Parts: sequence; structure tokens; C-alpha cells
Amino acid sequence: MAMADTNPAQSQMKVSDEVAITITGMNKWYGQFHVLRDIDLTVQRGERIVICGPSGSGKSTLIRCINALEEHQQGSIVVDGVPLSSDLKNIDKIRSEVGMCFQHFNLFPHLTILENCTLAPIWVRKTPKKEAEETAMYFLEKVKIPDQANKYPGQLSGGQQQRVAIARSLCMKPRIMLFDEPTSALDPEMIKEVLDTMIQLAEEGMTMLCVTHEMGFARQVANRVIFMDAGQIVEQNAPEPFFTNPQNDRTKLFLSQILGH
Amino acid sequence: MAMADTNPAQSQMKVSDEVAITITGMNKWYGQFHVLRDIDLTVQRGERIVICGPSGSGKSTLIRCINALEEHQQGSIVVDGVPLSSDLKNIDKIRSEVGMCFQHFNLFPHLTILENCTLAPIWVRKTPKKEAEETAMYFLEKVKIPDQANKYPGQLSGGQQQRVAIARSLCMKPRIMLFDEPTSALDPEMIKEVLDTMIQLAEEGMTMLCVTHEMGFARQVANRVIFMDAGQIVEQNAPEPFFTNPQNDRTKLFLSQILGH
Amino acid sequence: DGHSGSTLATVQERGSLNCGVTTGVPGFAEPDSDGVWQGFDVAVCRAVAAGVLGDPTAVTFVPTTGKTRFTALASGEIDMLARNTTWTFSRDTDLKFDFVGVNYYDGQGFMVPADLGVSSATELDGATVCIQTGTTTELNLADFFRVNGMSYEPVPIETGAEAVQQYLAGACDVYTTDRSALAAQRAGFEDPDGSVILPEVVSKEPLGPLVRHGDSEWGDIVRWTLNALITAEELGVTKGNVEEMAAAPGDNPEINRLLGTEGELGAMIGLEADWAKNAIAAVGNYGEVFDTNIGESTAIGLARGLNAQYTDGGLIYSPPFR
Amino acid sequence: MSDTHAQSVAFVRKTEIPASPPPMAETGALKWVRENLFSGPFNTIMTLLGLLVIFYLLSGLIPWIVNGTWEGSNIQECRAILQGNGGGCFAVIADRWPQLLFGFQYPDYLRWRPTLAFLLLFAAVPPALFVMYLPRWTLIATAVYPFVAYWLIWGGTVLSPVLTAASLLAGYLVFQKVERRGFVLGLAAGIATAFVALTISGFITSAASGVLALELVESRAMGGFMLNMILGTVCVSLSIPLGILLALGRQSKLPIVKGFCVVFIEFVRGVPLITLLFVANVVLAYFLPPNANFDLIIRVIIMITMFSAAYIAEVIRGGLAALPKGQYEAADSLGLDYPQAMRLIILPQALKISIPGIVNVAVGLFKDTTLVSIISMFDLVGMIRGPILSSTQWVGVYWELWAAACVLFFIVCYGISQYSQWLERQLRTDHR
Amino acid sequence: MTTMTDPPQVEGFRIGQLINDTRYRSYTFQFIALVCLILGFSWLAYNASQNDQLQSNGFSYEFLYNPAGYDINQQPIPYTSQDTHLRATIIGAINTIIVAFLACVTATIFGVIAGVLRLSNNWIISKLMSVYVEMFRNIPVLIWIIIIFTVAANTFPPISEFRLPRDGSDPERGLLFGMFAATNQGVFVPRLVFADLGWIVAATFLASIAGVFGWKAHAKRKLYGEGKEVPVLGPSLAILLVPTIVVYFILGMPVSLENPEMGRFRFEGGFLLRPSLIALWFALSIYTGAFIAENVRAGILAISKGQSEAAAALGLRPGRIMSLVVLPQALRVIIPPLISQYLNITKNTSLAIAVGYMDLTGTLGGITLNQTGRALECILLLMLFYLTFSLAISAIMNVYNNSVKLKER
Ligand SMILES: Nc1ncnc2c1ncn2[C@@H]1O[C@H](COP(=O)(O)OP(=O)(O)OP(=O)(O)O)[C@@H](O)[C@H]1O
Ligand SMILES: Nc1ncnc2c1ncn2[C@@H]1O[C@H](COP(=O)(O)OP(=O)(O)OP(=O)(O)O)[C@@H](O)[C@H]1O
Ligand SMILES: [Mg+2]
Ligand SMILES: [Mg+2]
Repeated sequence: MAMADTNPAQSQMKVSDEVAITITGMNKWYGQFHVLRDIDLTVQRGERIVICGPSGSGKSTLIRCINALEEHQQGSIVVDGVPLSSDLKNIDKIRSEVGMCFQHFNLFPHLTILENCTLAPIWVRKTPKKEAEETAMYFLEKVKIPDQANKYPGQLSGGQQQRVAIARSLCMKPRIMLFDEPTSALDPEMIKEVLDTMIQLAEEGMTMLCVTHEMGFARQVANRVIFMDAGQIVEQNAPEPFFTNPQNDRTKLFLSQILGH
Repeated sequence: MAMADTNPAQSQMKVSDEVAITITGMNKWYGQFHVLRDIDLTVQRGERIVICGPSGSGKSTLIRCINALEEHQQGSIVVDGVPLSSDLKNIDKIRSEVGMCFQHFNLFPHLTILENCTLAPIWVRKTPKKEAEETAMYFLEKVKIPDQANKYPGQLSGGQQQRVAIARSLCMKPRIMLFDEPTSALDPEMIKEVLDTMIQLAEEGMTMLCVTHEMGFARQVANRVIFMDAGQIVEQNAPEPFFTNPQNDRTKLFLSQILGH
Repeated sequence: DGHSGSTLATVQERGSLNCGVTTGVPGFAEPDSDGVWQGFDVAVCRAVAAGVLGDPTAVTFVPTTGKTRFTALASGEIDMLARNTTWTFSRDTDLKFDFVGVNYYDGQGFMVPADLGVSSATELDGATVCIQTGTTTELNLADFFRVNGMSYEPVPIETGAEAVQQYLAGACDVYTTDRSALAAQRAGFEDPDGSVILPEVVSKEPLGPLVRHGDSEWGDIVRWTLNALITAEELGVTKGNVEEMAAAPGDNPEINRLLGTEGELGAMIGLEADWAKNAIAAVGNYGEVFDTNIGESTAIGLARGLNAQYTDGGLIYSPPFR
Repeated sequence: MSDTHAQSVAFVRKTEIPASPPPMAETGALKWVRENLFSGPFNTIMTLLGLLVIFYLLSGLIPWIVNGTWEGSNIQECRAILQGNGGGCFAVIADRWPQLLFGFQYPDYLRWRPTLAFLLLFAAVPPALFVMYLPRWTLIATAVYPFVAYWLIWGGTVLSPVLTAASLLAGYLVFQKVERRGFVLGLAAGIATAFVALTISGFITSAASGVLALELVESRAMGGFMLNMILGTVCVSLSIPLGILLALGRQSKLPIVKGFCVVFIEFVRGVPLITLLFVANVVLAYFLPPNANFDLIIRVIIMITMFSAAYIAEVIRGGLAALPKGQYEAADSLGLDYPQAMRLIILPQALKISIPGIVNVAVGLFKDTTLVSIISMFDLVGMIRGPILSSTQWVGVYWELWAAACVLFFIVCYGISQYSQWLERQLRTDHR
Repeated sequence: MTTMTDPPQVEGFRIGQLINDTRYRSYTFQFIALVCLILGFSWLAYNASQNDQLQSNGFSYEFLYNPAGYDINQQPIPYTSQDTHLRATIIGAINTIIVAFLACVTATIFGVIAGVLRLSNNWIISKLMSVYVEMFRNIPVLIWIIIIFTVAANTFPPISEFRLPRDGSDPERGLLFGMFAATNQGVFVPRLVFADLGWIVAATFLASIAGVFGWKAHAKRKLYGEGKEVPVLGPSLAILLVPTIVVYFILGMPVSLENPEMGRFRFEGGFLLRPSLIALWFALSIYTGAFIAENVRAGILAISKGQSEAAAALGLRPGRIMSLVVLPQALRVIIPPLISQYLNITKNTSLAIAVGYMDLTGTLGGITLNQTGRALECILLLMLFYLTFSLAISAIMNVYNNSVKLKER
């Protein structure tokens, strides 16, 4: 599989040989419904992977399995050398390695922005409050909203909220970030703010798995694009060949739809 | 001012000399608030009028007065030769001549699509159920969703719901259709479906008053664009000169805003 | 096991007697305007407290309704029940209580407005009858009307106060309960003469204090406290002269045994020798208790009748102190 | 400007039309009266009927209130003063007011104590209810209040509330320390500490029962409106934590826990409160340790608390269900464990949503405390039905007494529900 | 690009997994919970076993078969004091159901009227209704029951005024229309007495009611089928009354009214609504009506204005808008809380004990309990009855809720 470095930004981002996530023969059912079928996927440290596919194809489910938000029934998931089992300690370890951003931000509306960001470091990592706040401010500056620190989420625009959500994840200093359609609930003007933040993160070498239909973003930062359909990985490739020369028919159809409109 | 037939669709649409609606010196207050001021407007049969203007300028109120959903306090409104008075018979007559589509569709959620469409014909027009259903299916086919006839509104997408709402109005065989921002509650993909339906209607020669900010639609089908501000009709003209060469400063400002983005 | 056999110890340890009384029947048990309980039944409680603890005020009065009284006693919430409760076979046996004696011989009667023109209960066919529920009254009433082949409309009412209220408002023609209570309540009417108590007595209602089965020591204490009051009247020991008689024992051995100046009666039931003296000093003898609370000189105005000493032709009779 | 003919002529406004006031018929009191009272024949009839009802009510009420007398020490004197002028004999209220409020057994020279406790309630409750407007430290008042109120109302040595509070505080502190190693461990350690401390302080109190002692008043002496207030506040405050536990249990994935909670909640909600009070009154004593001296008021508190906990649990369950699933997931993905997620994220939000519902339950419960009169406790209703109406001085005076009861309850319940509506409005705009 | 890795090794079981492993953890906690539960219950059971009163009395429902010995005034089924406690219990249960049913019906009527009127744009009426709702919602129902009972005893004319004076003069008051008398001992109304052929009249009347529904269905079919509007009100009345009246006269008036007649103390014959029933019935309905009014108001407000506007724009008249569009939707919102109000009424009927209405709490939980002293058994049975009743109603409610749930995507 060819890795075409078509993008100037991409050239700066290094992919190490270390393995960050290994998924082998993973299967998952919701009741009788087989949502994920024989997923095999290895993510290197520093890789940036975009996952796309039609609605209901299991993209979210895949991402959520990695974070143990959903249980899988067959196969193994190893994150940073830690196998995802039903052992709570392992789950805790993995969750503290992996940050996650949701479509609907899921900020805690009863806490200020700063409290949102310091909550997990204080309670999970047992960081002293002062230190946690400093870290939080650092990341809030990074997503360019340090001045909103004492507001409540309800007072922020959607784009700002999503950036806070990213900062909140970063405060736990994760080594891997998962994004589930982070821009799809946003108004067009705000999408750019969030994508910029994500690009910046990518440039710093964060390992990222991102479910998104923003093809511009995929082109600009992804090392690899994965296309899923009906719970299976149908095609994966570097962005350039993926977009210009899709192999599978489903992929072709899908790309014609989303690029067409 | 010349009517530039820039659009092929427009050339097919004929405007007769018959008068459909006459509004003279109409004033309306909400309590102390003067919401419509000295409105004078004559609509010919077959005319397609687009009303635009900033929020709160009284567009909805004007439309709703024509349908007697709101009372006006001064001036007269004559629809198809029937003066709008507090006489219930006249109101009934006018309402059966005039169909209306709302921003939020207002389908009846407890009835199926078909029942939504046959309700008024059966109970108001006393059409036999069978006949009403045939008519309904005819119009549902026209808006391209005959296969959804037995679903409930909650099971349809927004665009589909709005098309049902149009079909529902059409089932009463109105001679005039009023639209109040029919597309503003819709996702972008769905706007097109609805506008297509409306264009088709326009092509068939329906008299239409439409509050909308879809300037493409206005250009394509309107005979006349009316700009309202602060309860007054500020400017009216054929679409081409209206968009290319607005006269009033308020119009200019407004157009620069909505066309700019 | 649980709490039988040790009631005395419990009471002494607690330092007060839990005594179940009614929620308010004038003359028998009723808090006065200062909230201090007064009445004929209350006196029994106080006498026991005086005997056991030496202090007639060391009583916690627990108001009980017809429904709650037996459970309160059975569960140990109260140590004794002095609440005009009729001594019946099933209560004594099936419900597992011990009636320790009778402090008032009563009978169920009827009260009607004078202007109803009724002079006998046998004329009450078809009348509306207010009953204070939770006692044996319903059963007696049902039996009386059935035996006489009459019909009636029962109106059950939870509290005496409300029954009276309904009766006075004319919502029922007849009010039935124990004659003592009828008299007591009639005394409080605005126009006591507007009502008459009919001559029929439809039941035997020996009312007395009771305790739980199984703790005979405690039962003895209550029984003999009551008997002490009765004996005191018989022997002429009164609240006024009891101290004197105890200080200077006379030559009546029974009085001496009663007041603890002779013999070991107190020790036999686990109490001080002067327990009976204390009880009498606290409330007076039976006659005094009767007279001050319900006697003819009070508003209740009950005659001694059956409740006179056997020497005066009544039924009040105490076994000898010996 | 009639030149709006069709497409040929364009129209441009050159001059603004100024806003003008609406025509006379559209404004003023006249319009209001016409629109609101006489807008049609039906409406006119309704208005007249309404006026008739109001007239009828007032013509009965006003003379009764205006002509009423507050003098006299019994019904006869009262009647003599009124001389049949239709006025109310409010003297009964004047005469028995302390009994209505405190029952007939609470020593009259000690009545200042519950009164003071009641007044302090106004200092203690707002911090809990107005959490978001008052500084956090004011919550201390709320925390301290139960102990102060207990001491004031029941009396006894000051050591017992102080040491109890100290024990609970110690338990809490230990819990906080150990919690870092795990919530369950922390909870166990906290409870154990509190338990040990309570036992020790129990010994201390009984040894030094005279230290700074107020005169002891027995539970049985509680009565009147005070009893309603005590039952209401105690049971509501106890049932909120219990209700939270039940609601969480009912949401739990553990079948046994869930099953127990469901059965408990549905059982309690399925039977009338009065049967539970019967249980407290006539059955519960069998199931408690003999001689443990659980007096009636405590048994009643147990039952009413269970009762309202079941209802509150359902309200809180609604609040939990109303939270978007994303909140749970976000908490999980940040690595918070179940107790942390509940305490920090879920419950604060769910409780906030549930406040109006909880207040409704509280009002209902407060009204239901009158049922204790049926099991011969002398609350406000019990006082009126029993000692006051059966006393020879006031036999036959119902209206005035019941009116007083209505007024007391109305003031409290209406006040609480108005507050909750205000709170709802606040919450709707909160943080926006 | 995917690499196969070996699945994680199957590990042996460690004690730590009891707490740390999601698979075992739930068993651990449930085990602990179970132990606590069992401990709690055994503590209660132990205490009970220590109580010799309870021990020696045993636990048995034998007493239900013993004669009750007391009389009951309101007897929906025949009963004498010689019947068993069981029969008295059944009478109590029926009386509970009677008053609960009556109160549900009237509470709904009060509630709907007050709820709708509270939304009226007539200022006086809507304020009056607010006062009503707030008054009754904020004062305990027990107080209302007692107040209304007192009103009934003290403000209705005393029955003595209806009695025939012994001097042969006319009584102070007579029957209203010769049929009705509202007295402080209850309201006396006439009773229907069916002679031999009377049942035919009754059957005709029932058939007429069915006929009215039939006519309605016919009218709807006509409208749907041919677009013809058929009058409903007039024909319905005719169908309802005419056949019954005709049959009644043809058969020689086999149904008669038995009017109350004054006896020695009170009216004999006829039908008596006892003050306790009236107080409980009226108090529960007017109290619960206040709550239902709020539900109704909320239900109507929940239907957005857009719905009625859309219907109006289609040319539907206000009456039709209400019946075709607003009500069907509002009912979905109103009915669930309405049913829980019905449950509340049922539970609140237990306050009958305050006015001496002989419902289940009055018989089984009252006199039977007093007479037999079987507190545990009686109260258990009492709770079981209410529980069954409540659960049955909630089950029905759930079925209903599921059947009317709006279809969503
Ligand atoms: N909790 C659940 N129970 C049952 N089925 C579920 C559940 N969650 C998701 N599914 C189903 O699993 C399938 C995959 O869902 P998933 O959310 O992963 O899709 P997706 O690719 O993220 O789609 P989208 O682009 O719409 O977010 C869908 O068909 C969905 O209906
Ligand atoms: N029922 C009402 N009572 C009082 N004021 C009203 C009412 N309805 C509308 N208004 C006011 O009348 C003015 C005109 O309202 P209208 O809805 O006609 O505006 P619009 O031009 O349709 O605006 P938009 O583009 O936002 O729909 C607004 O200022 C609005 O606030
Ligand atoms: Mg998804
Ligand atoms: Mg508008």
C-alpha cells in the first residue's frame, strides 16, 4: 500500500514503528445484529487515520470499542500494549491513554469550562488542583479560548464547545485521540475552527483515529483512510489514491455521493 | 420597468389580469405595537410573489392576515372577491380558497400521512373518503412520496414532512398558496427537494405568496419580489432589477447581507 | 425471652411507667388544659407508678385508640393498659392478656334527644345509631337489635368527640356507648337535659386494667395496687389520713399489712413495704378516686350504683390483704 | 401608493410611515373588559356566573370574618359576645393557639425552643435551596441545623448533638481520605469510623448527661402543627438520600439490587400511606427489638420516610433518564469510575432537573403528615379532632378551627410550591 | 497493513478479580447486597420470633370464617351480623371500589371543566379556577374530607324537620318533587323498582344506547363514503328515548320509582346516599379534580399552537379542530397522569376511616381488626388488596401508553 506524501503538512508528521493499537479478529453483536465483523487493524504510533462510510456502518461502534465504551464479544484489542479485557484495571489504564471527542461534545453543563478540564485530572490522575488548572489553561490556550475558562458550556458557541471538549481530553495527556464526527453537529463557519485545532494536534504527532466526512481534512492530515460498510473494513489506503482511485464499488458509490454534493 | 425573462421556467408561467388578492390600507397592531403599516398590495391570479425582509419586519404577520389566522384592525383584504370580515362564512370561504404551508410543517403527528391529507377534504369539503384518498395519493405522487402514505409524520425526514404539508394543502384544491419560510427549518440537502416541489407548483400556474430568503428560488420563479421592513412594504420589483439594482437603502443593506454569505 | 417476666425491672430501670389510656374521655382519661392527664383510669396508672416507683408523676401516658391499644400492649410499648377496656373471654384468652381486676362495672346504654319522644330502647326500630367503634359496642348493638327483631342504621365513628358532634348535629338519632361515657359526655353538652339516657343496659361491661400474659409478677403488682385502693376505701384509709395511719400503726392488722407496717407483703411482689401507702397517698382510695373524677359532685355525675363497695350493695370487692 | 399594479410598475418607498397608536377600540380598559369578560354571549354568561359565585362566597365569608370575635374563653361567652350576628368565634383560636401549634403536652415554658428552631429553619434552608446564588460556606448552616434543632426541640445535654455531629464529621473525613484508594473502601472506612465514634460518644453522653443540658422533652410530647413540621422536614430530608440510592439501584444492571429496588418502590407506591402508618402503629413493634424503645414517632418517621423515598426515587429516576446518554459516556471516557461519575457528573445534573418534582413530593408528603391523626397522634388535625373539639369549653366550634388549619397548611404548601415554580424559571435560564 | 496478533492468554482466576474484573464484580456486589438483605430480614424475623404475643397467637386467617358480629350500613351485597368476617371484608372491598369509581368519574369531570376554564380568556373565570386549584392542592385531603363531612352534618337540614310531628300537623319540610330529600342523615333519592317485565324496558334502554353508537358510526360512514353529513344530536336523542318510552307504556309501566317515605325515624324505601359516602366522594373528587385540572391544562398547552393554526388554515371549524386535532393529541399527554390520579383516589379512599365509611379499611382494617386483634394478618391482607388494585391499573396504563405512543423514526 503506497503512502503518498502529497501534502506539505503531512511531510512534517512522523509515523513511528511502534504499534499503538492492534485490533485482531474483532466481532461485535448488538443482540442478534452483527455490527462489527472480523475487524483487523493496526495503528502505528503517530498515525492519523480517518474512518468514513455510510451511516450505520459501524464506525462509531468501532471507535467506542477501542475506548471500552462498548464491549466486544470476539477478538482482541490491544492499546499501547494493554489488552482490553474485562479487568477494570486494564480498562482504566487504556482510558487514561486514550482521549475521546464526541459528536455532541458532551461537556458537563453544570461545571465551568475550567472545571470541565480539571475534573478528570484531579479525580482520576489525582493531580493537585493548582497543577491541573495550569495544564488546563495551557490546553485551553492551545485551542484558543483561554478567556472563556470561567464560563459555562451553555454560554459558548458549538465550535467553541467542541474545542473545549478537545482540550478536556488533552488535559488527561492521552497518547491516542479518538474523534467521532467531531464537526457534524456544527454550523459551517465553526467547522473550520475545530478542524484547525485538529490539524494542529496532528502536526504535533498525536496518534489519531477520526470518524469524519470532511474529505478536505482527510486529504490534508490523514496517513490512511479507512472505508467501512456493513460492519466491515471494505477498503483502506493513503488519502490520495483512496480519493482519486477507489477500488471497491461501494467505495466508489459512496465517494461519488459525498464528493458530489 | 422591463420584465427580463431570464429564466426558461418563467416564460411558461402566465399571469392573468384577474385579481386574486387585494389589500388596501391595512394596519395591524399587537397591543401597542404597530406591526403592519398601511399595506397596499394587489396580487393577480397566477402571480408568484416572494416576500423578504429582516426578521420581525412583519412578513409572517402579513401572510397570516390574508388567511385570517390573525385579525387586522384597519383596511381591507379581499381574496378572490370575498372580503375578509369577521363573518365566519367569509372566513371559511377564503380559507378553502387559500392553502398555507408553515415553517414547522405542523403535520398532525397522530395521523398517518394519508389521513393528514384526507382530513380536511372529508370534514370540510365533505368529499367521500375514497375520492379524498385518491386525490391525496395524486398529490403525494406529485411531491414524490406516495410510498410513505401509511407512515406517521414522526417517521419522515424534515424535507419529506414539508412536502407532505404542501400536498396536504393542495388536497383542498386551493387557488392561492401561502408559504411562510417553508425551507428555513430544513437541512441543506432537504431544501432542494422542497424547492423543487414549489417550482413545479409555480410552473403549473398556482398563485403563490412565499416568504423566503432563498434568493435562487426567487430569481427562478418569482414575478415580483417584495421587501418589507418595520411593517411596511419598502420596495417591490421584478426579481432581476430587484436583485441587481435595488433602490432603497434598506433593501441594499439587506441584500448585501444575505447575498454576501 | 423478650420482655415478659421483667416488666417490673424494665419499669424501674426506665424510671417511669408507660400506661396506655384513651385519647380522651372526660372523667376517665383526658388531658386538662395544662396537658396534665386526669381521670378515673389515669388514677390507676398513677397509683401503680406511685407503688412501683414512689412517684405518681412518673407515668408516660400513651393515648391509644380502640385499634392500637392491644398491639401497644402486646408489643411492649406500654406496660399496662388502663383504658375502659371490657374484660371478655376472648381478650383474656385468645389475645393473651391478663385482666387484673375490674375498676368500673359498666354496661352499654343508649342516649337519645329528649324531644325524640323515645322512652325505651325497644322503640328504636329504624333509628340511626352512632357508635364509637373499636370496642365491643358494635357487637352488643348488633346482638341487641337482632334479638329484638329491629333494624337500624349503624354510623361508625372513630372518636368519641366526633360521635358526640354527629349526635348533637342530629346526624344520628341515638348515640350508644358505655353508660359511663354517655353520662360523661352528656355532662359536657350545652343542654344536658336535652338528652336522655335510656334505661336499657344491653351488655355487661366490666372495665379494668390489663397487662400482658406471661408476666405474672407484674400482673400481681397491678392487680394488688387496684385492690389496695379498694381495700383502703373499705377500711377507711383515705388520702388524708394514710400518712398518719402509716406513721402510727393502729391495731387493725389488715390496715397495717396494707400500709406495710406489718408483714412482708411488699417484698412478696418485689416492692417496698410502703408501696400501697404510696399509691393511696398519691390518688386516694377507690371511693375518693371515683368521687373526684366521675362522682355525683362532678360534671359527669355518675352514681356509685354497681360500683359501690359490696358492703353498700355494690360489686366492688377486694380479696383480703393477707 | 396604490401603484403596486402587477409586474410592470416597481415601487420604492421614499418616506417612512411612522408607527401610530392603535385605534381606541383596541386599547384601554374598555378593550380589556370587552375581550376578557364580554367577548361573546357565552363569555358574558360565564362572567356573570363567576361574579355570582364570588358574591355568594364573599357574602358568606366577609360577615363571618368581620363580625367575628377573638374574645371569650369558652363557647358560651363567645356566643354571648356575638349575639348571633353571623360572626366567627375566633376566640377558640386565640385560646388554643399554643395547643394548635405545639400540642397539649409540650411544656408551655419551653415553647420558645421549637419556635426558635422554626425561625432558624429560615436560615438553614435557603443555602440548600439557593445553592447557586449563595456562597458555598453558607451550607454549613444547613449542615449544622439538624443538630441544633434536635437539641432545641428535644433538649438534653448539648454533648449528644455535638458528639453525633463530630462522629459523622469524622466519618466523612475518613471517607474523604480513604476514598482515593477506592470508593467502596472509603465508604466502609467512613461508616466504620462514624459507627465507632457514635458508640463512644453514646457512652460519653450517658455518662455526662448533665452537661449544658436543656430540659428533656419526650417525643410523645410533640404535637400540633409542630409535629407536622417535624415529620415533614425530617422525613423529606431523610428520604432524599434514600430515594437517590433507590433510584440508582433501580437503574443498576445488577439484577438482585435492581429487583429489590423495583419491588420496594412498586410496593410502597401501591399501598396507601395510611396502611403503612397502621404498620408503624400496630405491626412494626413486633419486628423491632423488644425494649428498644422505638416510640411511635420514630416508627412513623421510618414508615413515612420509606413512603416518600419511593416517590422521590421515581422523580430522580426521571431526572436520570432525562440526562443525555453522552454525559455518562463522556464521564466514562475520561476514566471516572462509577461513584465518581455519579457524584460529580450525573447526580448534580439529575438532581437539579428533579428539584421541582421533589418539591411536589415534599408538599404532598407534608400534607400527608396529617394522616398521623388517624393513628391517634396529636398533630394539628389530631389536636382539633381530639382534645379541642371534645373539650367542654369549645364543643361545637368547627369552622374557626378548620379554617385555622387550612390557613396554616395553605401558607406553607403554597409558599413551597411558589418557590419551586420560581426555581424552575431560574433553572430554565440558568447558565445561558 | 494489519498484523495478526495472538489473542490474549486465558488467565487463571485471581481473588482480585472479584473486585476488579467486570465479569465477577457484579456477582461480588450482588452477593454482598444479598447478604445484607438476608441479614436485615432475618433480624426482623428474629425480633418477631422473640415476641411471645406473636408466637402464641400464630399467623392464621382462620378468623375470616368466624361470624363478624357487627353490622354494616352500606351493603352492596346482602349481609347480616351473623355473616363471616370474610363477607364483611368483601363488602368493604366493594364499598372501596364503589367510592373510588364514583370519585374517579366526578373528579375527571371537575378536573376537565376546571382545566379548560382555567385556560379561558375570561379573566374572572380563569382566576376563579386558579383559586380553586390552589386552594385544594395546598390543603390536606384529610382536612377536606372532615370539613365536608362536618358540612354535611351541620348544614343540611336536620331530618327531624321532615318527621311527621306527633300532633298530626304537617312536617316543617317535605320531599323535593316528592322524591328527594337532603338531610343531615344523608340524601334520600328514589329507587328504580323493576316489576316482572321491567327487564325488557331496561334491555330496550341498553339497546338504545348501543343504537346511539351505531348511529354515530353510521354518520361517520356516510360522511366517509358519500361525503354526506348526517345530523347526529337529534336522532341520537330520539333513538335513546323513544323506544324505551314506547316499550315502557306498552308493557304497562313495569318500572316504577320507589320514593322515600317518612317512617318513625327516617325515610324508608328509596335509596340513601350516606353522609360518609357523600363526604368521601365529594372531597376526593374535588381535591383530585384540582390536580386533574392541572394535568388537563398542561395537556392542552402541550399541543403547540401550530397544530390548531394548521387545522384552521385547512378550513376546519374550531369544534372540529378540538375533536379531530387537539384532543386526540392532548389525551395522550393527559391520560397517563390521569391514571395515576385515579390510583391516588383509590389509595385515598382509605381515609374513609375518618368519616366512618365502611370501606375495606373500615371493615377489615377497622372493626374486624379490633374485634379479632389479628393486626398482622388484617393489615397484610389490606395492603395486598390495594397493591393488586394499583398494579392492575398501572398494567393497564402501560398497555395504553404503548398503544398510543406516537410513531417516531
Ligand atoms: N445500542 C445499540 N443497540 C442496538 N443497535 C445499535 C446500538 N447502537 C448502534 N446500533 C446499530 O449498530 C449499527 C452501527 O451503528 P454505528 O453508530 O456504529 O454506525 P455509524 O457508522 O457510526 O453511523 P453514523 O454515521 O450514523 O453515526 C447501526 O445500524 C445502529 O442501528
Ligand atoms: N402574537 C404576537 N404578539 C405580540 N407581538 C407579536 C406577535 N407575533 C409577532 N409579534 C411581533 O410582530 C413583529 C413581526 O412579527 P413577524 O412574525 O410577522 O415577523 P417576520 O417578518 O415573519 O420575522 P421572521 O423572519 O423572524 O419570521 C415582530 O416584532 C414580533 O415580535
Ligand atoms: Mg456514528
Ligand atoms: Mg416569520
